[in-house]
Amino acid sequence: MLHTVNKSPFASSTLTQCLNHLAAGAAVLLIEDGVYGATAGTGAGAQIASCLKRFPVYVLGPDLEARGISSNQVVEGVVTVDYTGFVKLVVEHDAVQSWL
Amino acid sequence: MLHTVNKSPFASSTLTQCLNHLAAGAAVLLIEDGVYGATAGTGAGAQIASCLKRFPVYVLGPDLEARGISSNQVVEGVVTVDYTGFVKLVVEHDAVQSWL
Amino acid sequence: MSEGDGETTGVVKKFLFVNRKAPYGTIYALEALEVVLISAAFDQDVSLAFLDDGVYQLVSANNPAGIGMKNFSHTYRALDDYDITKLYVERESLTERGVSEDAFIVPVTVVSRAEMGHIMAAQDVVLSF
Amino acid sequence: MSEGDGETTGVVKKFLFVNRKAPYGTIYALEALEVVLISAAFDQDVSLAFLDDGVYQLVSANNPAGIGMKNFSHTYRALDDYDITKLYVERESLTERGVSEDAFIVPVTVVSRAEMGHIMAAQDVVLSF
Amino acid sequence: MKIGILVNEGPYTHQASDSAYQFAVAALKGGQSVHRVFFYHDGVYNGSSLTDPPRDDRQIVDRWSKLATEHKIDLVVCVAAALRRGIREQNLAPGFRISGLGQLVESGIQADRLVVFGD
Amino acid sequence: MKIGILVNEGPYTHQASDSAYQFAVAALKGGQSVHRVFFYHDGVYNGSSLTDPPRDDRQIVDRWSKLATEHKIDLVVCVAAALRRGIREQNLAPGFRISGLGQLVESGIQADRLVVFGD
Repeated sequence: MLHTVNKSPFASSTLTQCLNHLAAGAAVLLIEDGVYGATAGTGAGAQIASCLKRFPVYVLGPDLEARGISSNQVVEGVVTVDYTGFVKLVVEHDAVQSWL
Repeated sequence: MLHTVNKSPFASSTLTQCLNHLAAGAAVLLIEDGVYGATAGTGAGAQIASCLKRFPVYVLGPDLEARGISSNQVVEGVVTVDYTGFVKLVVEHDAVQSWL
Repeated sequence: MSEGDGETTGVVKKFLFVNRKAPYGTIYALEALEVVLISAAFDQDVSLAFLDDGVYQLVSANNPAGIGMKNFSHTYRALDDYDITKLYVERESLTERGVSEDAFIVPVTVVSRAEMGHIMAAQDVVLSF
Repeated sequence: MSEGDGETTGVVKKFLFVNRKAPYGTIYALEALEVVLISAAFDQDVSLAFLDDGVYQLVSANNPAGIGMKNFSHTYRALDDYDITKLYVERESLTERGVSEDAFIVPVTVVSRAEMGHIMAAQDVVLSF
Repeated sequence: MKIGILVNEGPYTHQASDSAYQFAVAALKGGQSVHRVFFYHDGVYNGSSLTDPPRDDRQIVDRWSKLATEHKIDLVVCVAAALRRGIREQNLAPGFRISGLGQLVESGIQADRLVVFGD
Repeated sequence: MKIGILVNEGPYTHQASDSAYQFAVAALKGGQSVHRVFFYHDGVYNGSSLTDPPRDDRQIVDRWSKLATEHKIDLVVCVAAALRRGIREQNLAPGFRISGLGQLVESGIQADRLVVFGD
């Protein structure tokens, strides 16, 4: 299952809730305001780092750039993808769950 | 200043942020999904109880009823008002800040 | 219903409707329920998940007359008539909000957060609103 | 601008525009800025508060070309031309997000949460979007 | 006392429009005057003449129109926000008018209070 | 692979419509097929023919219409959600059609994946 998160973790509890529900085969993709969650050195970044020990985490590059977050600010281990990569993740996983 | 909060404290950080910014003369009114914050026995309810030591807190009755929250579930000291009471609070305070 | 016929005949997928938003403050809960009812015509394997503020949708004492809205809680009761019986509610979400399943308008299956995660992982189609 | 004339002449109120939402994910930041610019024509005492995710609005490196949107960060630079110079940013919001004011597109006054509370309390009109 | 109202969200989707309406009605009943209701962001959708909600539901656009007629309330839809969202004179409900953001700032100056309803 | 897309929010206000569009374009470029784009909740506003955004901004409704024409994508606006929000045949943009919620469930069944974009 590919889980997408599109909310800022500083405004909404959605990222935390998504991470709490991951099961075998899960991957997480941060999009839109959800990409703020990939910022290293923050509480959300620590949650992502912890998640990475068990599940792959991706972040949408165009959304990072839009928000002025450079790659060296992103938590190590998080993989940046473009929209083509987003599509590829959707194809590779058996289903998609959007955490809205 | 009358501060209104319309978000559920379980989904959004808005209630916490509002309570963190109260200054002399402030009052808080919970409306819409914000009324869930008035529920006794929850983390949000504890924040409200703590706030009550310094500032008055009101909750909009029609929004409580809509959500099936009975008066005995509301944190003690929180005053329930109807829309007429809402207007009165607006009139009595020098300005209104909506935490959206 | 004719909507259930055609090319889809014979295919049975596991559909999960994820409800994480409170009723009345926004329309998502109501409009989600409208999709659930339509899905019944397609003979799919339908489940509903209620977690986070979505658990508030099932509270039976809801009475939105004072805010001028319709009470749609009773619609959850109709789900049984459509053979939609898999309603999963997350225990941790209830506890955090001080909500008891005794307050619910329909019978539900209360599951742990971990179990909810497994229910989600088993689906073919996940609809969230 | 004619909008500034008429019955409002002479009245000067303290206006605060509260920015608590991130840019691009929703339109609130952009449309809020449009109101701020118009308010300049009315000769009011205008302040802007940036707190919570609103602090992200001021990051200079924003580049939304890849998501097909316009970059409106430079508009904050125009505020100075309109004599809107009171831009308050909350320190705690910056710290929580790992954002430095060095990254901002315009000079701002960084204040503590308590100070922000006092700035808010001193206003006549508070606009939030 | 003159009260200005700002509505930032569209009808049905968020409760903001409902709350603003109930507040306006209570204000009028209580002897206050409503200086203006300004519709911004998705709030401009409240001015659509084409909504056709279920009959047993509240008629949000209609009741705003009626409030405007019965109490001579000024309902202003922001032109820039409206153009972006497909609200124009041709699909504007009775009682609403389209104007600039200056009308919102003016309401902040002229009214004794400004109350914001949004998401 | 056939991919279905659900869009829950209107144009400009939330990024959901933008993300869905960029995703659809990338899917088509990558050789996937877009089974249907279903517009629900405020998503129905994406089908308004009356939007007139600033010229230097993206033309969200137009680009959906073009995508429909150029790639024969089925753009479906939910009738119930649309009536509530003032979208009808008379203000429906080219390339969109109005139909029932069954089209969404059908897309869930017929497509290999369903991706939801919302608030």
